[in-house]
Amino acid sequence: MAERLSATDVAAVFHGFAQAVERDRDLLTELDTAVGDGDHGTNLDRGMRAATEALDAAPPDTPGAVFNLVGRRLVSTVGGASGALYGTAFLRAAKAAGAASTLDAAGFAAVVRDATTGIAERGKCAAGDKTMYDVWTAASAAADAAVADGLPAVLSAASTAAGGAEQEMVPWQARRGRASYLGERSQGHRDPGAVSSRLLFDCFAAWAAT
Amino acid sequence: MAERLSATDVAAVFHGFAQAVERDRDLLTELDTAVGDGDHGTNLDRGMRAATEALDAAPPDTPGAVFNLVGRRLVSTVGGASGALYGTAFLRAAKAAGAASTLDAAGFAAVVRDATTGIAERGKCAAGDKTMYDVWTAASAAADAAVADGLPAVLSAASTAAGGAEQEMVPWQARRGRASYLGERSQGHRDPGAVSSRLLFDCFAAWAAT
Amino acid sequence: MKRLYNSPGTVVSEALEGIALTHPELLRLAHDPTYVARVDAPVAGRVALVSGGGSGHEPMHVGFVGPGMLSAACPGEVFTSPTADQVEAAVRAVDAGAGTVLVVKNYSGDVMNFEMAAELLAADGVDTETVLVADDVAVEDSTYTSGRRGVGATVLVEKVCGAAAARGDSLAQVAELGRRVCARSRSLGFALTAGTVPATGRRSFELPDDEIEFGVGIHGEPGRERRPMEPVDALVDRAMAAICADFDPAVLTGEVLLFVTGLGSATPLECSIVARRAVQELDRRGLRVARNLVGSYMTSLDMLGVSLTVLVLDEQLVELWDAPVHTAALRWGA
Amino acid sequence: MKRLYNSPGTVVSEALEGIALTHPELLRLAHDPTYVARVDAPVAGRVALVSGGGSGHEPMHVGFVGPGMLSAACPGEVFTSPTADQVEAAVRAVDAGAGTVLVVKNYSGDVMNFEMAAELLAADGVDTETVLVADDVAVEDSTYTSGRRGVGATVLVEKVCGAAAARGDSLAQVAELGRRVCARSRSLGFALTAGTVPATGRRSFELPDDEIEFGVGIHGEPGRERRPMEPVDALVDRAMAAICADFDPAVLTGEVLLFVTGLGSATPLECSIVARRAVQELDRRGLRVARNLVGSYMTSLDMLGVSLTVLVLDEQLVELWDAPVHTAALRWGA
Ligand SMILES: Nc1ncnc2c1ncn2[C@@H]1O[C@H](COP(=O)(O)OP(=O)(O)O)[C@@H](O)[C@H]1O
Ligand SMILES: Nc1ncnc2c1ncn2[C@@H]1O[C@H](COP(=O)(O)OP(=O)(O)O)[C@@H](O)[C@H]1O
Ligand SMILES: [Mg+2]
Ligand SMILES: [Mg+2]
Ligand SMILES: [Mg+2]
Ligand SMILES: [Mg+2]
Repeated sequence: MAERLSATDVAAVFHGFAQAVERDRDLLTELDTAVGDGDHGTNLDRGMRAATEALDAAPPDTPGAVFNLVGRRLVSTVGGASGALYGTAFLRAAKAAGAASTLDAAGFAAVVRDATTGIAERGKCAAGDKTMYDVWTAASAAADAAVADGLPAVLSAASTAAGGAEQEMVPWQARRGRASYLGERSQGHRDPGAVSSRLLFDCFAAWAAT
Repeated sequence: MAERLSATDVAAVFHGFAQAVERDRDLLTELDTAVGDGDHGTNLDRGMRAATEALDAAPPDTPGAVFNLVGRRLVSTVGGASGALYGTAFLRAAKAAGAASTLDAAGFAAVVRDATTGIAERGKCAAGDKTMYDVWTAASAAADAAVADGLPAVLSAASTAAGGAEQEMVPWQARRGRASYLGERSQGHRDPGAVSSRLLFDCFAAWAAT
Repeated sequence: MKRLYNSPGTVVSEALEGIALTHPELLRLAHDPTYVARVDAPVAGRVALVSGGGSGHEPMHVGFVGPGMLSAACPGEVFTSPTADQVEAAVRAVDAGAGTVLVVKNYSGDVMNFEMAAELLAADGVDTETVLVADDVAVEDSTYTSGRRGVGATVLVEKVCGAAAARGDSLAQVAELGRRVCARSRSLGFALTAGTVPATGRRSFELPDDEIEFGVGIHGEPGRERRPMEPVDALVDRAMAAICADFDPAVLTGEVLLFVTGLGSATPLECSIVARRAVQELDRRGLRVARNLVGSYMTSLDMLGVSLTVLVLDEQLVELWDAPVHTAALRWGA
Repeated sequence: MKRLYNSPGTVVSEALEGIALTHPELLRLAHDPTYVARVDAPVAGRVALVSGGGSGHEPMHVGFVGPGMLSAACPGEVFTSPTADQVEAAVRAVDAGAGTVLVVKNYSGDVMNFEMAAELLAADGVDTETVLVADDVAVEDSTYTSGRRGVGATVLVEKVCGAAAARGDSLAQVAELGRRVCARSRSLGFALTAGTVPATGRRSFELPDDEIEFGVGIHGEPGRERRPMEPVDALVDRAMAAICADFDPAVLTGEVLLFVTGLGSATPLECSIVARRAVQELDRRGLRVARNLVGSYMTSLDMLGVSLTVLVLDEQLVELWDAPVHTAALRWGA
């Protein structure tokens, strides 16, 4: 199993994420219809199409450059909360990845950590607000804890933690984003941004598993 | 059987007509929904309520004055084609009835004849256009033909002819009023104004039968 | 069906109260009989302009009362023309001695009630001229029909005649300009759903999800033709073809005014999408859209649909169109 | 559900083309990124005013671009805030060196994208000030929520700030006036049906025939409370009670501006019926409705409902409200 993510690897993961978003677009929109405005699937699908097109047109040669290109395309094409949040996350990830030609376990964990901080700052959100941030913090903590076990373990731990967090949040009351307008009526619903974030970590884990 | 209609008699017939319109309001509106704008029942009900209220408030003492009051109230409260047509018809009827204290067979036939002419002039309509006018001409012709047989025969003949005309018209294509916009699609529908006119002649016949 | 009413019977009277309460500087609401007049009417030395019709078409006509447009409007019950009394009283209230032009949409009820009012006024020495609007190409105009319905051109007639009256044109001149607008205007509408009549709480007609009514009127009458649903561009092209085919080709050249009105539930997004295609289609036919009006100005309760009107302009019509107007629904230059 | 579209994906772009085609003398449509600007921007020596938000709320914001109101508007996809790129490009196009006020409705997406744009502009020496509109009393304003949503007050902020910018106020002054309007405005909306989202062709939420959503937003979010249907006067009273209760009693005196906006499918009849009761209710509370705006100015696709806004006036706000404005959707004095 590969111990390092190259630019091509990260681009492949984003292609996988774009496919997953296209496949689950209606589910994401459905979840957002229940607690928000019914556009999360369409938003992310539009953005990830643009991002993968850009990756194909001019394949970047470092993981950092891949994150940067994806972040920029999302900022330009998505709009909404998720455009700003995913955009900020990946731009921060790009900074954390720097000019390195590959990412190892520690590098990946650092990338996730900075991306997570970016989401918190951009969204002015905290743990427990029932947003994508809860999935990212869970994934980041799990990645940090698994660094000693190598990259595949980090990716698998992040994905497991993301899935667990996404499920755990369901009964909570949302305190940020549109779902918060519902007050108690947001309880019992899955958060769309949490579900799409979980998909992303699944795609990283799937890469490690092949 | 009474051979003469007094002011009280004519007022009683209009009370009966008001009740019939209230009872069949939804039917009339339904018919008008199919070929027009769905207000004939409401229109006539509003007008006849106002007319009977006025008759009760200050009972007129000649048949002519009854027709005049009803005509005026309809002109003021109904609007639409039927407000102008029934209004004109009853105002012409009033003129034909003059100051006479009662109407006999010939008097009634003359009243219907002038009212019918009023409808034709106001509506710029002719026989066969599939409007209330077809019912009135049929009733008027039948009344004229029965004058020698006395008032009850006149009223009963007018009502029978009105009913026959209203049925006979159903397959025709409308050439005046809103139903004419439908072109061939107006065929097979009952004309709302024809149905309400038929109700009126039925009320006169009902008075004669009691 | 749920609507924002208190009761079906009070829809018109309460709405009129609301309009009067929110435009006290512009409008005066009279009761028994009901009409809405400019607060400053009669305007000395000026021809008056009165229109009216059934309610359910708002903002037409009450929304067009004010300087540069109508002197008064007579609202009937929903989809029911006003009574002759209303028209007579409105004219008496706003006529300044220079006569009054009556703008009448060609429906049996409207025609007859305005005619009765005109007869009563004439008997009393009040001069009126009637401009009959009959622009709907969906209806055959023959001796075997009541003639074409009056639809979108009504708004254009009211604007042009209002401007002519404001600048001091005579009764005959104002009426003549109104007839000129009528002669140079054609309209057609289509709808995906009918409006919901307050009295019954039901839609006037029901359409399956893949059908539309083409050539609808504004009173819940079904159209001349039921057609399969198509993308809106195709419907606009179809309407434009019918409109343009109906003009004398010698008239249909140069500059035109395009009027797109939503019929009730068409959103501004939808009206703009329709306007886009209509402008492109007119352009393709070598006509320049020199003026336009896009929005829900003449409606049919909550009908989902649009009506398109093309008016062939000339210099004078452009000048009168551009003249200042200050009404609740149309305002510029004032 | 049938709508007047060609395809869900082209709704916004085609509508913008339509608006640009029908208002060439007023507006300029820019692509990649998309924004709509006044043709005469930048206006030398004047503070610029830029707003934007998801589409589906027309005429807001594009319909408010023009002299006396917005310098530019950034329309996002339906119900999706614009991207930071759009905002950045729009500001660069209209900023005249005197800085730009950003009018931002308080939704996570809008706030974040405008904030990203402001950061990029600041890095480049372009000054911006943000006015955050958060007037919806249906939403609790606490550290445990994203705060109140921005609804009707947005239109009032844009009018007042636009007038202030036009008369030459500084960046800080224009922003301060916008914040003043926010502080003195409260809104609440209710809906009988949700709007139909183009992407899904379905209503955002379904309501039984005897229920309504009270305290709805404008993005198809359900309201705070599902209530039994009532006559509209009762609903207006309920909304007014919530609005008035939320004001500091010391502020809520004297003259107010009442803004009634239909949310999409409310007919002008319905808006007037709502306005009637709202004026009566305010009157009953000893408040004088000195100014009002009634119509469908801020919508939520074809939602059937209304939103009410009360702004407590002062002399300066009245003057700025009355100042000339010339936009596609709001026009007076020009
Ligand atoms: N302030 C916030 N902080 C963190 N995450 C947020 C915030 N607001 C929204 N989100 C996330 O964004 C998701 C919604 O994304 P999307 O539907 O695309 O944007 P919008 O809410 O603007 O329509 C939510 O499910 C939530 O996870
Ligand atoms: N020009 C006309 N001549 C004679 N009768 C007419 C004419 N136009 C309409 N009608 C009659 O009026 C009836 C419709 O009345 P009503 O529905 O109350 O008025 P409106 O058509 O104005 O809504 C029709 O059924 C028809 O009998
Ligand atoms: Mg969303
Ligand atoms: Mg009718
Ligand atoms: Mg009628
Ligand atoms: Mg959104």
